[in-house]
Amino acid sequence: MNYLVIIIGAVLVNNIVLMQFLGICPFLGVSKRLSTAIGMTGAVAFVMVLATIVTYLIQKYVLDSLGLAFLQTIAFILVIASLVQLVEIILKKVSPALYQALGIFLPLITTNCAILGVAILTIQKEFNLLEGVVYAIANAVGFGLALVLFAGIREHLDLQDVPKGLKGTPIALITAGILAMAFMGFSGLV
Amino acid sequence: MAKRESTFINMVVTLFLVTGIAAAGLGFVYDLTKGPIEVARLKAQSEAIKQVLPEFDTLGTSFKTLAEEGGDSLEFFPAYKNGRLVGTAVQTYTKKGFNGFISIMAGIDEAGNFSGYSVLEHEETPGLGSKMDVWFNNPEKPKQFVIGKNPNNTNFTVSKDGGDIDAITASTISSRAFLDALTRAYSSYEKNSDATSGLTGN
Amino acid sequence: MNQWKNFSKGFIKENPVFVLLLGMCPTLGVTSSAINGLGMGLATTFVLLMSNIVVSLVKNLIPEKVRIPSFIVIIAAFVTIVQLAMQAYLPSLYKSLGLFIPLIVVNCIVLGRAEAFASKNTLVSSAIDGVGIGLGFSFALVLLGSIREILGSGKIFNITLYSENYVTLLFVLAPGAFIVLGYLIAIINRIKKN
Amino acid sequence: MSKLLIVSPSPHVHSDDSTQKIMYRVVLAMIPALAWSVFVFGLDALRVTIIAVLACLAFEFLIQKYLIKVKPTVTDGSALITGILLAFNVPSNIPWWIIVIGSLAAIGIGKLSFGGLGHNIFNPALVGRVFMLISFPVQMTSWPVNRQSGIDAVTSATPLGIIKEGISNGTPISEISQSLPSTFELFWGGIGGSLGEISAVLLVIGGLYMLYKKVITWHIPVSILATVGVIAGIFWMVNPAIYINPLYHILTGGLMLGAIFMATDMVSSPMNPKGQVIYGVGIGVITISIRLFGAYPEGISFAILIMNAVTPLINYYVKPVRFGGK
Amino acid sequence: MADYQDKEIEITNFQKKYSPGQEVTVIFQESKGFTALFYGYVLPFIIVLLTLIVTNSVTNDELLSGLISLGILIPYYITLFFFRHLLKKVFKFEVEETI
Amino acid sequence: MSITVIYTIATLSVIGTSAAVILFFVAQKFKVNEDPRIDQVEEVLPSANCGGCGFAGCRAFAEACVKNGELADLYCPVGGNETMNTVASILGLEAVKKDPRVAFIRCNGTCDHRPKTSHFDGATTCAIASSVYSGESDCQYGCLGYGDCYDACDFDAIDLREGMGVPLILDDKCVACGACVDACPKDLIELRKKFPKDRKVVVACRNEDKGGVARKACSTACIGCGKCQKECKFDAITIENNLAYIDSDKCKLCRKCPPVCPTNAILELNFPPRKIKKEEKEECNTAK
Amino acid sequence: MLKTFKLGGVHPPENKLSADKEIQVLPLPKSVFIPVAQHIGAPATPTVKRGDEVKVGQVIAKSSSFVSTNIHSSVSGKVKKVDFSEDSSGYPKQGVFIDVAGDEWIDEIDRSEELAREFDIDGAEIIKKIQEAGIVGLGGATFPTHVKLVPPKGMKAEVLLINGVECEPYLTSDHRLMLEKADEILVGIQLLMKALNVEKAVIGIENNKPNAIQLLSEKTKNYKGILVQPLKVKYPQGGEKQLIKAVTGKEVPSGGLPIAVGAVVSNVGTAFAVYEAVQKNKPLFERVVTITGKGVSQPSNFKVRIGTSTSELVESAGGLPESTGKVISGGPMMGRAIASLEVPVTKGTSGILIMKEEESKRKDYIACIRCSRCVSVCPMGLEPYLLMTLSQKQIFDRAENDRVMDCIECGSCSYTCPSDRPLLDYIRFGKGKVGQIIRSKKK
Ligand SMILES: Cc1cc2nc3c(=O)[nH]c(=O)nc-3n(C[C@H](O)[C@H](O)[C@H](O)COP(=O)(O)O)c2cc1C
Ligand SMILES: Cc1cc2nc3c(=O)[nH]c(=O)nc-3n(C[C@H](O)[C@H](O)[C@H](O)COP(=O)(O)O)c2cc1C
Ligand SMILES: Cc1cc2nc3c(=O)[nH]c(=O)nc-3n(C[C@H](O)[C@H](O)[C@H](O)COP(=O)(O)O)c2cc1C
Ligand SMILES: Cc1cc2nc3c(=O)[nH]c(=O)nc-3n(C[C@H](O)[C@H](O)[C@H](O)CO)c2cc1C
Ligand code: SF4
Ligand code: SF4
Ligand code: SF4
Ligand code: SF4
Ligand code: FES
Repeated sequence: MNYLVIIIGAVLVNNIVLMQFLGICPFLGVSKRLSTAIGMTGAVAFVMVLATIVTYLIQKYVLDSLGLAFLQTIAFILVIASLVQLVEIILKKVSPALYQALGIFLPLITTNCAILGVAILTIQKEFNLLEGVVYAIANAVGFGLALVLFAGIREHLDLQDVPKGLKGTPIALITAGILAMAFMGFSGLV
Repeated sequence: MAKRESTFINMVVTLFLVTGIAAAGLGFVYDLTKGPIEVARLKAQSEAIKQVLPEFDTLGTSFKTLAEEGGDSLEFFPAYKNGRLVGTAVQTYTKKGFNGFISIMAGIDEAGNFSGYSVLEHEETPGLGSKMDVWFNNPEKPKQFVIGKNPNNTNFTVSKDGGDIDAITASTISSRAFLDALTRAYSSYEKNSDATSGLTGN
Repeated sequence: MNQWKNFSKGFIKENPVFVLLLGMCPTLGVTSSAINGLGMGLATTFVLLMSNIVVSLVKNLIPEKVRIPSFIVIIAAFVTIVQLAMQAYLPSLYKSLGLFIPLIVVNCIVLGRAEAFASKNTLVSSAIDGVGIGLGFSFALVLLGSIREILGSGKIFNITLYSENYVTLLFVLAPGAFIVLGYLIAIINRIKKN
Repeated sequence: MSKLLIVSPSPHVHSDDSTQKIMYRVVLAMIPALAWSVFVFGLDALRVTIIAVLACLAFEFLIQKYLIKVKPTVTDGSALITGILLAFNVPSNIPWWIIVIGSLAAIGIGKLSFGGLGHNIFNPALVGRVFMLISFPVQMTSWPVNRQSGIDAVTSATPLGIIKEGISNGTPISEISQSLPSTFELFWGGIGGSLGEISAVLLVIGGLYMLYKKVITWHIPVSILATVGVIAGIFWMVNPAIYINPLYHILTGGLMLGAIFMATDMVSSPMNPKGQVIYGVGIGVITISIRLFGAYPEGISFAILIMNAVTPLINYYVKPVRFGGK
Repeated sequence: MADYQDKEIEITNFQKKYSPGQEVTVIFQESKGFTALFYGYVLPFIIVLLTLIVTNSVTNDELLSGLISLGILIPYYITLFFFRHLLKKVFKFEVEETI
Repeated sequence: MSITVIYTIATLSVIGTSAAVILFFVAQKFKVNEDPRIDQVEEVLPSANCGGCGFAGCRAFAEACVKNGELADLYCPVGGNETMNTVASILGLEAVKKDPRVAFIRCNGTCDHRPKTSHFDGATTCAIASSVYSGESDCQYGCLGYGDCYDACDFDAIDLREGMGVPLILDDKCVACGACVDACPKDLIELRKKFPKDRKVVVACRNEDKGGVARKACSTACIGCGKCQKECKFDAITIENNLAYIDSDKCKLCRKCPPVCPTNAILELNFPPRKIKKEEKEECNTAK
Repeated sequence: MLKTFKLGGVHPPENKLSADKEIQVLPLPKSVFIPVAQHIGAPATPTVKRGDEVKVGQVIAKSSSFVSTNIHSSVSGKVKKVDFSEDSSGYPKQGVFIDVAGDEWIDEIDRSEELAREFDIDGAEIIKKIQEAGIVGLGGATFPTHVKLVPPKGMKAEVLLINGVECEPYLTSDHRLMLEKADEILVGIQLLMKALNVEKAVIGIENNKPNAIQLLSEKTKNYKGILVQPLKVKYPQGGEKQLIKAVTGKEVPSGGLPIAVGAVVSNVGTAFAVYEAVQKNKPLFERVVTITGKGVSQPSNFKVRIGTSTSELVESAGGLPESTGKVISGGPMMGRAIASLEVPVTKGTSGILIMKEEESKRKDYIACIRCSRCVSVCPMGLEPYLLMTLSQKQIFDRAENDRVMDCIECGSCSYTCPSDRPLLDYIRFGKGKVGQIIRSKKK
């Protein structure tokens, strides 16, 4: 039940993009095509889970035990940056074909505040490891949900006569606003 | 100055140095701010306590106790004036808010009535639930004023549910949560009243 | 380069929020009031200024290939400093900005500036660039924060303008952030065109 | 021969149906429910409707003419529908300025920002309604009592509000239901609520008229009602003490209004029957989840908006049955 | 005249037009892309998750289970490495412009 | 120094250094596959992404320039010689010089010259109209006037001249990308050599019908009579299928041919006014 | 039992004004213009030159490849010139101008009216005769019939479908032909069956022609293997794929030919032409044309020599009404509007429709309101609203994926759209472009 609360909370009620405002840059940047949105979601989910595990361990077994909690930001970002690049190298060495198909998403992820944000939130919310991982997955799903919905909307909008001044980012933001409005209906669901 | 070559050694050394220096700087700043941060934290706490209790001069040692129905612990701060207990501040909470967790510092005077409260932490909607910091603190509206009342002489539920307190307009949920937190504080207080009254200043 | 131009470009022409569309998360996340916007903006400006200075100082000492990680470390260090300082001296602002302070690290503006500008330019112009861009960012946040605060809580910088009974609550909530920013960008685009 | 021959690609004939006709048929279908609300809430209902309609038409005209600078299309009837439906979704005692703000949100944000008729993703009236609901929760959730059942001008909660209230207090349904109107009252409209949601039977009549005139198809309304009914039914059978019966869910809270008039808005709903059923089921599931577990007593508005957002995806992946298979 | 239409619409060029400021991104062909996604992220993701759940419930030690579940990726990618020639054939990627 | 500081340095340095080791490998791969000159070349290109060079956007063209090793067949019409010289200097290659070009619509069948004989009522694009029939006039070669070329032009270089029947190309804005050439279903648009002050002498007609038929359809149609050809001293004029064509690379702007054309099909544009035959010239000079 | 096809379809007003008008013979024109390309495939090559004397039925242009046919003179007289002139495509096409003098037929033609029911001739010879007679599909597509009769390798025809649907509003030429030449058509069908080597033929007729259904049902009793299938009225039932679906229940796969489901479809007019060619040695040089329209004083059905100009036809029907806005070669759903009355009747001309001015003007279109009516009426299960936008925005790869090439250009979508959007205009454009792309890819 606890996990269900975490999942519904992160996916619907406090959707990471629409309610928490994390990962807006890729949300606006990578949502132009459905296929890229799906690819990005996969990559984010994978990296988010790995990052949460690693940062959790570092926080608990290194920073906390040494009384260095204030190093959280710098340690996490270092870990995440190298983790992403590690995945990148591995993927490249293991299968160049895979790398070419998916690698483009990885650099985008390093500067994605959703990953760092979730890592920090996991600590702030005092989850244990498994809860933290579930939380990370749920957030990735929430991110993916928003991204895929949005990609669909934008592919549709490309075919519509949006007024000139509002084309592109403005209408994307307005759409996101209405979507956020709709998602507020989920408040209190957990 | 020529750029450094990107040899392996160079890179490792550079990064080692960069992180080292950064770490040194950080450690230094941390040492510098450690004090003020603690001070700020305590100040915020004592300000909240001051706000909710009648005048006092000393704060007794705080202690924690488990809440009635289990869950997280509540923290008690007995306050004394001239060595006499004048009230206890209770840091209480509820999870029934519109957006979940709410943390409140509630003051209970020696007569067992609420002497004040201060909302420490909440995620209620601005303009709705967030109004609770003033709503229940308004002497002009006796039906929503909680000061001077206690759950023993007043029904601490919203009037809609048959209680004595009027809920914030359009924020019944937050109001219930608020009263829930106060009730929790009070019941724990009653249970621990021996402990509080037994203690003396310093 | 003309230093004034270098400084002022961040306000409209190269405004990181309205034009470059960078750092959207804090922009949307903290602007429920003007004061929060200002706080976040200034914190970011500080980090930008300091990291630009340091980066342009050490740019020649750092081998090409560890440039980015080194920059990240430098930036993260300054962010942590801001974090600690705020916690110590502005605890209430720190509380309301919450998660977004540590996230300055990943704010693309900061790294982008270090990469694109400071690592190629002199100390003085890097510093000016940092402040200019930072203030442009702050300007955007304050503008957005003000609009949202005026519409959504009837106040500006906590000064009440009209009765709370007439506020349009939506604007201080999440959807309001998106919607106001959307229209703001459209307006700025039009201004820029003319 | 004096005149020039006209040349155009085929086909050279056209059915005499037009978008305008479709829109006015919808308006016609809403008249019974509107009349009833005027009867029930008095001139207040009329006042609200007129303000909403005028505001919608005015905003449509002004924005198109002066901001977007295109030929205004106020006469096509769609803004008229938006206005009426906006009015249907608010209590009759709402202050005029809130309706005007709601109309601006509906027409300005929900419709014209996307390019006007046909280009919007979300149902404009619902954008307006949810905008108002979130912005002015106090005014949007206090309803005058239905004149038919007694005293004038006292605010009362809607049946769903009462249920939600009661259940969150732990009162069993059997007790709550004493303060609830009967199912039959719900059906003919003897209850309080927003203008357009009170009489299920008149809404159904409007819906049948639209079905007959082929303005809508059955897929969306039926799949919504069926989904809500089935899920509510399951919960009710499992624990009737805390879940009210499915008929109650179907007849209350604007579900009829939403299912018949708002979810069927063709601009923002899927393009083929398969997609429409998916859409309807989605709305049903979200509505009932919000009703049973969420903070809001009713959820159809949010549900429709969310499924509006899913509609492009449905259209992208759910294709009509093709001739020649695959 | 029925359905025969003169199809010689005189158009010489049907290359897509590229408008100014248009971005160009790499798109993978959908079906193949999804296979790539599966082997690259989804499968390892599932493996990590399963390992974590299993080891955590067996050992009840977060440090250990965390490390093991991260470590499981090493054999996974080694396996993938051995099958890389198979993967090579499956993926192709192309450059397309975004609209 | 307090213990915290020491811990801090130790922890961070360990993390940082291990990051460095990892990043070393990353860094190695980063630079290999992209030639930095591609970026440089792309930077000097006009970023119009119009495809006028024959590549899918400026970056593709930049790649081609870098990879090709010579610039013989590569030319950016938008940037022109100047840009190509800069590109050449970046790559240390030789740029080919090309005469600047400008688009021209070879039809002068404005409403007053070409009587309308039917009325088109379909979707107003040239491609669709031309798929239905040859057009609203009896000239099956002439401009349809619905502006597919206008829609194709990214540089606002085409003025539709609502009501005139034939659009006008604005020479100062046209960059000769050729998008309109491809868009015109009637194949009317030609990229011609750009002369100083945008002067040009050109047969503004594509009608290949015999004289009588052509003349009946349009009062200013070329009837292929051959008089201009005899007049031209530079062999710039050829006649094929009852239609004269002036090769802009050979034309010397001597202005001998326009006066002899019996139908005024040859336009001389942007010249100072002639002394003689003044009124006639103004009439057929459609450019300002 | 009435059958019909499943997906989509519309019911435009039928307006069969000339349904009870007997077929009249149009007086000989003074001159004709006979285009050399009256069929799908390569144009024929003219074999006569200016000044040559020709007789009715004489070959004046020879087919140049297999998918092509001969063109015969429809009149006797002198060749005036071989030149270009506008045909119903709206573009000038090559053809032979003949000044009519007398009415002298070549000798091979049997001009008697008598029914020649018996035949003793093998399939290959039938096909050869059809080819020589220049027979093309008279249902409108003008596909050379002999090509259809030779199924591609590995495929076998199982059933011959005869298209007597005539679902286009206004047109009645097939209807009249069925009433007046029922036996001849049935013999023609038997010939086609023999050529195809099939045992079964079905004539599909819509229910709005009860007299034709009754007459043919009656007569088929005397002919083995031929059935009449009454069909529910629904446009575009006459479409080959829809007819096959309605009658046999099988769907021709996307991009496939009817033969893929073992069917071959021919128009009733074609069957009649086959009869005449095989039994009477008469090449295809005349056909039945309906001339109709609300303003036309005498809507009629004429037997017309190929090459006669539209204006002569119009004159015989009472002249061009003052109110004329549009003249259409074919029916209102699929016909081509013509810009000049000089356009000649060709093998594919099934009717001339004259529309009043107020009927002819299109309304200004507005945005798509996504009512999905176009989707629900499309007989091919396409999404016209989407295909139009994709074509308009030139996103041809998506248009191809969404099967723009399947569109049969029936016009049901444009007909039905409440926003008056020119759906088919753009879809046709997109189809053209996608076709080019596909072809260039193949190369
Ligand atoms: C955007 C939004 C935020 C809300 N936030 C709160 C809140 O923080 N606290 C609360 O009690 N109700 C909140 N509500 C109101 C509830 O949804 C509901 O109207 C209320 O709890 C019950 O109404 P009542 O108080 O008039 O009985 C909010 C409503 C909206 C639209
Ligand atoms: C290239 C091509 C090849 C064809 N080959 C055959 C064939 O082998 N057998 C056949 O029965 N029809 C063949 N057809 C004819 C078509 O199936 C169809 O009958 C013709 O296009 C006219 O039908 P419609 O008027 O319904 O479009 C062919 C058509 C084309 C365009
Ligand atoms: C939409 C549509 C409607 C058609 N309607 C008819 C019709 O009513 N009668 C007919 O004979 N052919 C009609 N055709 C042509 C048939 O598809 C097919 O080409 C013809 O029946 C084949 O016979 P033919 O080759 O003998 O002409 C129609 C085609 C289409 C695409
Ligand atoms: C059956 C039907 C239902 C409609 N429902 C709505 C509605 O719920 N809200 C609305 O704003 N407009 C509605 N309209 C009008 C119109 O479609 C709408 O304003 C468009 O979304 C504007 O682009 C409806 C129209 C029809 C035909
Ligand atoms: S007029 Fe033609 S060639 Fe000139 S810029 Fe425009 S599209 Fe390109
Ligand atoms: S020049 Fe060509 S494309 Fe331009 S309007 Fe004329 S016909 Fe159309
Ligand atoms: S014209 Fe094409 S798209 Fe339109 S209904 Fe007919 S088959 Fe469908
Ligand atoms: S019929 Fe017209 S309005 Fe309806 S969906 Fe199709 S194109 Fe749109
Ligand atoms: S600031 Fe760019 S993703 Fe958050």
